[in-house]
Amino acid sequence: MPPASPPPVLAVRDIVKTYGGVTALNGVSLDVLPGEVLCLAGENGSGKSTLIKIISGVERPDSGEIVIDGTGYRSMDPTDAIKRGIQVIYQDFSLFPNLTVAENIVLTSAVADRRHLYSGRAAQAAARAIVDDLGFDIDLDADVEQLSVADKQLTAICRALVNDARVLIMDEPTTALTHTEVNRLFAVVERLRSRGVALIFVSHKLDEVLRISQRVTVLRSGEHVITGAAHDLDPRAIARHMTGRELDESRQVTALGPDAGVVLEVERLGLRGAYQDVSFSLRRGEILGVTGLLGSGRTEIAESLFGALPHDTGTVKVEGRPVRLRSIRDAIGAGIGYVPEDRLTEGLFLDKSISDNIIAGSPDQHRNRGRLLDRRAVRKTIDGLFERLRVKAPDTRAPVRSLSGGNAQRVVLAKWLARRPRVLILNGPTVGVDVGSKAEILGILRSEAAEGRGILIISDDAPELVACCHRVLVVRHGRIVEVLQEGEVTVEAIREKVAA
Amino acid sequence: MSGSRGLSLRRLRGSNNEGILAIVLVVLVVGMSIANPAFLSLPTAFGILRSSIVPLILALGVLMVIISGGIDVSFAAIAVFAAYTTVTVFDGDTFGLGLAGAFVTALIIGAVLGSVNGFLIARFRLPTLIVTLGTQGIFNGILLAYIGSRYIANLPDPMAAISTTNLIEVTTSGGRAYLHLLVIPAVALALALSLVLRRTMFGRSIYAIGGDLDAARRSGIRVNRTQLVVYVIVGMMAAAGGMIYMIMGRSANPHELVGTELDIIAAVVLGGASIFGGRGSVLGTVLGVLLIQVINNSLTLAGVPSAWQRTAVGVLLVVGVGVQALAAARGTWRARGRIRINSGQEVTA
Amino acid sequence: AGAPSAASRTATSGTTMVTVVKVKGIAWFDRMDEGVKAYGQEKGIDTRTEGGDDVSPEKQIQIIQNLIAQQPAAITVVPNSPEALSSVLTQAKAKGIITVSHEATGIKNVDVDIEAFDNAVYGQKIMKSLGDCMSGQGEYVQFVGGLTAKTHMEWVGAAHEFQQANFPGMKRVEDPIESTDNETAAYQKAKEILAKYPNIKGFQGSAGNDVPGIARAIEEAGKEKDVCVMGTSIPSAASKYLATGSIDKIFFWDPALAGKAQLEIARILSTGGKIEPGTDLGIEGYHSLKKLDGYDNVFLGDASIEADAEAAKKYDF
Amino acid sequence: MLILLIIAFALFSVLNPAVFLSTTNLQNIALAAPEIGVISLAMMLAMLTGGIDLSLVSIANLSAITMSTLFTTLAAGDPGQAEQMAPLIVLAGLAVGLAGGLVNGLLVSGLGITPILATLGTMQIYNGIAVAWTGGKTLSGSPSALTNLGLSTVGGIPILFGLFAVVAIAFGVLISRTPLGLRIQLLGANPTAARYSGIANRRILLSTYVLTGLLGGIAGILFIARNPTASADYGSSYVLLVIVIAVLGGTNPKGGFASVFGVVLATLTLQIVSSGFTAMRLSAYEYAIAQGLILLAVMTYDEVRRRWTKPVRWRPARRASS
Ligand SMILES: Nc1ncnc2c1ncn2[C@@H]1O[C@H](COP(=O)(O)OP(=O)(O)OP(=O)(O)O)[C@@H](O)[C@H]1O
Ligand SMILES: Nc1ncnc2c1ncn2[C@@H]1O[C@H](COP(=O)(O)OP(=O)(O)OP(=O)(O)O)[C@@H](O)[C@H]1O
Ligand SMILES: [Mg+2]
Ligand SMILES: [Mg+2]
Repeated sequence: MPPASPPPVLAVRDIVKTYGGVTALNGVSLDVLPGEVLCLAGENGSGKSTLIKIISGVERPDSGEIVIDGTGYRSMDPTDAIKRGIQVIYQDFSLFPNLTVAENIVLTSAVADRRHLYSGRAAQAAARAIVDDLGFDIDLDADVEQLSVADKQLTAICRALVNDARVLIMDEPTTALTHTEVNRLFAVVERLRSRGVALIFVSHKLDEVLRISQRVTVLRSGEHVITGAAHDLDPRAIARHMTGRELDESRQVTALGPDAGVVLEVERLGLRGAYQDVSFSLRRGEILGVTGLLGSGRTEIAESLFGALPHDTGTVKVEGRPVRLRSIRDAIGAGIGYVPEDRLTEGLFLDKSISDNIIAGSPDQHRNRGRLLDRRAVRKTIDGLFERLRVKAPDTRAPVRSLSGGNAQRVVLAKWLARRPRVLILNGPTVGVDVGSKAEILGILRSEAAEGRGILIISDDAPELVACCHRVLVVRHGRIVEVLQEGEVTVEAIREKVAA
Repeated sequence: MSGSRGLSLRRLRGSNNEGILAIVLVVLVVGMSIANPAFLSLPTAFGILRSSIVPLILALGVLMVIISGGIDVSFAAIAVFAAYTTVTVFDGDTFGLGLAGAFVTALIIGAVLGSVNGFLIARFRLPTLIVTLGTQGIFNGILLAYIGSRYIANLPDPMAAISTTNLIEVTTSGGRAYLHLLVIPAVALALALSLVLRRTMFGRSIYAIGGDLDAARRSGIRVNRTQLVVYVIVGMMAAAGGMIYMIMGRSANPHELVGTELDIIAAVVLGGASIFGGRGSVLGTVLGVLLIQVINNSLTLAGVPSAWQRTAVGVLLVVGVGVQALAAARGTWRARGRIRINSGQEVTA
Repeated sequence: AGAPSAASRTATSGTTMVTVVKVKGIAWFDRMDEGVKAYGQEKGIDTRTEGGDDVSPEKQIQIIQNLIAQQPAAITVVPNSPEALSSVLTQAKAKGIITVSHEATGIKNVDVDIEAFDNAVYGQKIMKSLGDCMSGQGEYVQFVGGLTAKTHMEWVGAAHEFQQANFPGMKRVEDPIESTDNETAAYQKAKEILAKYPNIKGFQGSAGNDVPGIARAIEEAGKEKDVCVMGTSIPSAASKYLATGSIDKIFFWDPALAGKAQLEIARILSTGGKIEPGTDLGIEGYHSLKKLDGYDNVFLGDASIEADAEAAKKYDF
Repeated sequence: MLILLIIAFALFSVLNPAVFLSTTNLQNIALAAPEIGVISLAMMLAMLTGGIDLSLVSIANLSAITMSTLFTTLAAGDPGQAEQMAPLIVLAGLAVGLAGGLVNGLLVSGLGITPILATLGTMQIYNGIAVAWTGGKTLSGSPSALTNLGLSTVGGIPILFGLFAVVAIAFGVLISRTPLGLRIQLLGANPTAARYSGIANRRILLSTYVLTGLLGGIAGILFIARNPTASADYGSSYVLLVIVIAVLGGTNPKGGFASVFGVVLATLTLQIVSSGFTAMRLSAYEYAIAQGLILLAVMTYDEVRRRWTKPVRWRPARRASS
């Protein structure tokens, strides 16, 4: 570090944190300078969120120290942290589902200011100011529980920025955002940086990381691996530091045989106010990508196909037979599976064990002749998937709540693989998943497709779509406006069509 | 994007379905009046208001707890404990402290008992149902085993003095109508709580804690302290309710009130508060209490034979809640269906 | 509560008699407890009362079952639901425990049921006073603690029949109304009745809390003079309203004496004696027992008391 | 819970062995436990879905009243035949339980009424029907087969206790070994995720309340077997007691976790403490205090222990098991 650089606003020294038997952090040290973005990279479960929670006072470290402006603390307390100007965008947002967007945005700062009175009108004004400043579009009066994941994320961002933070920590703030919102966020980050705010940024999208940060710190299994200047690194290098091996992110798509039949056929599907005239077909063994902007209607199409939302017009055929999709059970009966967008509330039973989560979708497939659960078959399925998906957990009895994001995502995937659906729809299958795991998950999807399933991936992540999709549909204003065929699937093409 | 009509409908329904509840209440009152015109009279109206005083005060306390994501089944035990103990101590106004002294004593007792709940809940993070089930038995047991279990026919003088004081007395064709003085504290409490819940950070913190406890901790809300304060206040409100109950009943019976917890909780939930926390309003609670009191206190008037009154109360309760539940279900359905295609249009940057 | 001193336990280790009451801690059964304790002192027997913390048949069953294991000489009981106890009392008898009941006409499997009076006569007596007070004219209603309370239903039933036979000018305008033995509930029901029947002239109460609650409603309506209120209650609960005339008369019997009578019967039976028509228990109101027709184990005393404001002052319970 | 049971048992055995350890007393414990235990299991099941069922006792009474009335009516014609019809009478009692549960289930799953309100309402409805039906009187009369069942013992163990054991084992299997049981647990843990996993929430909720109703019916049979009478207001003190037992037995009131074994142990523990208190000549009020203290102590201990042990193995006591 050049001697001229200002002293760090925030530093942590030799932080150790264990959860029972699991060591989440093992002697991690780092520091953040004013006016820089420090990126924290690492595989799922490497301890990034834990470190952040320790800095923000949500968790206490077993040992080590947190230094703010030169003063050392054994542990923090959320109020103290906020008072010292540390703001956090948590990975799970930490929003209040029962309060409005406006209130969510202002509440934390009002608490930190030790306010006693609360005024709805003032809250509205303050929230409006920050939302407009960021150029987001959110309904301030909506209850947060009714928002899409993306809107929740935008709300969480607004909340962190409504105060004048000195240190802003963002734990995967862009998982649900598309290119446009990410760009807006990054513009704000630049502005803050120029004002001397120190930022810690966590993301699994390595190209984002390199675009925004000045320095990168890599963690592996709770240990500090390296801290280096961003311009000295490239995605491959970071991935290598994270995983300890070389990763291949290139396009790997197996050619479909001419005899691969159509497994899902959607014709002129429509839902008023959401999407119209959606037609496409999916062949056995095919991986079809769907992309578009936030609110373009992709999620609604997927949810209609899964029976979670109704549809007004159109027909759906599975293996050539028309199916009625009036409920989720209809869809599952027809052989359609769905990995939802919001895994925390829609995908997982957080307090239940990994086993229970895996078997949740397919108890009927595991019955013995006495109509009881066949313990041996259940075990076999669970252990098989646990191994195959390489879920990082002490054992299958651990509650899913104790897993990191990427591992939790594997559990959701395992639930559906246990059911062996004909068509598997995945909404953001690798959101918040590290590069190593992402490669593995895509590998799993490829092999599932190879077994004759049709797979539909909804994603904002262009490289990911390129890596595994035969074709990509682009949705805009609720219509399919473009179909990128085999040869046309490139990152540039996708970005261009989405933004057009 | 949704039209202004949709918005005004939403307003009308209220954030916790208060509108629907008000309609149910009106329908019930109209129905009762048709069944017996004598129902629609000032004495009846005042009578129902009077009978709502104590349930309302207790319900307001329960509302706070429910919003904060908990449930309290010990408040009735606290109410009786505080009021009966006060009556025992003040027998004949030994200390000459007067009514205010008696109330202060009761409130202190209520606060102490409430703090036991609050402490256990905040410190050990135990489920509130469990804590209050436990303390309910303990408080009530201590009262009856060690403080007294006998009916006291004559209240201390200062309390007895306001037993028969009325705020309004009107003579109508249907008989004399009285509005008891003690509606004032009930109304005042309702207004105060409504302000606290909507206009203070303490109130908003209660909603926040009920919405997501962890998020509340992370945003710096002092969750433990807030919870403790909530249970202390609930203890004090219960104590006040117990005192008013005994004053209006002109006697102190330690066996009463306990056992009516569920009816009070039902009124609060009927008023739109969510059992899971984070939602509820004073207005809804007031309507819920009134609805239950109308049901309980007009069946004889409406001509329901006494053998069938228990059933009738149950049926009316189920119908009332059913209408609410259906309206709420339609509400969320609409909210789900209210899909905007927004950002697509304004992405130009 | 209820634990005797160590001295008395050793002195009378042979004979223990337990009285199981409907509920512990209310004035009525505290008074019975006084009688039970006094009786134990007099006779040198280990006596005590047991009871649940609320009025429920299942708790009495539980208590009696637990008592059987302790092998007392006798169990006397004031049941919440006579029928519900029949099987547990059979078990007690099978273990050689003497069983006596009170306020439980028709109960099976007890050696003797002792009633302070004939329920029908008691009901008639109340109605006679009510009818006289109303000059045999006008509308009236009856309250019961619970529609499931057997004795209350017998009292109001007999009273109603008596009224139809003797006071044709009177009219019962509602079926018996349930107060759940809660004063506030009785008060609210009474207010409803006053609104529904502006010309109501009489109320008959059954549970101890009925007439005080009714009286409160009457006082508020300023109808102390126009309406007759009579029924079972205890002096301490009713005195305030007797004084203002909002209750006209109360009816009751002394639970202390009833407690003694139960124990005396148990003692007689345990010493091989017999209870017959005419037996004198040596207790006021139980000097010459009558046998109730149609039952083989029910004996009646003549212990009912009626009291107006003056008379009620003599009692301290 | 097991430890507590043993402690309670040992304590009273030492304090008053003559009374507490007598065969009669132990048999009494075994005789009183089944009816409370069965209702507690039903409460546990409702709480497993995050709900509650306050109408259980009313259902049990209604079922007992049905059986008693049927028997008395038949016996008025031909007593011998009425005795022979005993199995049918029992089935009728169970059917009433099922019907009561079905109504609850429809209100909760169909109309979406919060369980506490729905069952508070139906509690009053069922109880009111029972009052109106019996005119408030206690009915006596039941098939002697049932009464004998209540009186007889096998190897010193009352048959009713055996019946309770059978019901408990059946429910243990149901919850931890059947698809329905798994779905009930998952639904309680997270209804939204359950929906997205293809669980028919409404149907499962309906089944749950039908099952609790069935258990209510079984409790009605136990009522009438123990005492050949039926009334509208028997057992009202059980309503809160069974909630205490359910949570003491490790049921999470928010749903998702419960243990049949825990609930059985909790039932026995409270019975033992209750009879121990009577043996010690302590009053019912003191017992109420003790019950509250036990509840708080056990829960606090659980919580503290949970915080000090490995979080990943967290809540083993609350996992469903038979
Ligand atoms: N409450 C908890 N109980 C037990 N283990 C936990 C808990 N929270 C985190 N862990 C463990 O600590 C480790 C670090 O988790 P952390 O959430 O910090 O990972 P992360 O780097 O943020 O991963 P991701 O990229 O998936 O968000 C993981 O192994 C996780 O299983
Ligand atoms: N209940 C609601 N109330 C108000 N606005 C809503 C509601 N539900 C959705 N929206 C709005 O509709 C838009 C569409 O959200 P949706 O989740 O359907 O997007 P999407 O097409 O799936 O795109 P993506 O998957 O990228 O999020 C969101 O921007 C959100 O603001
Ligand atoms: Mg993380
Ligand atoms: Mg979406």
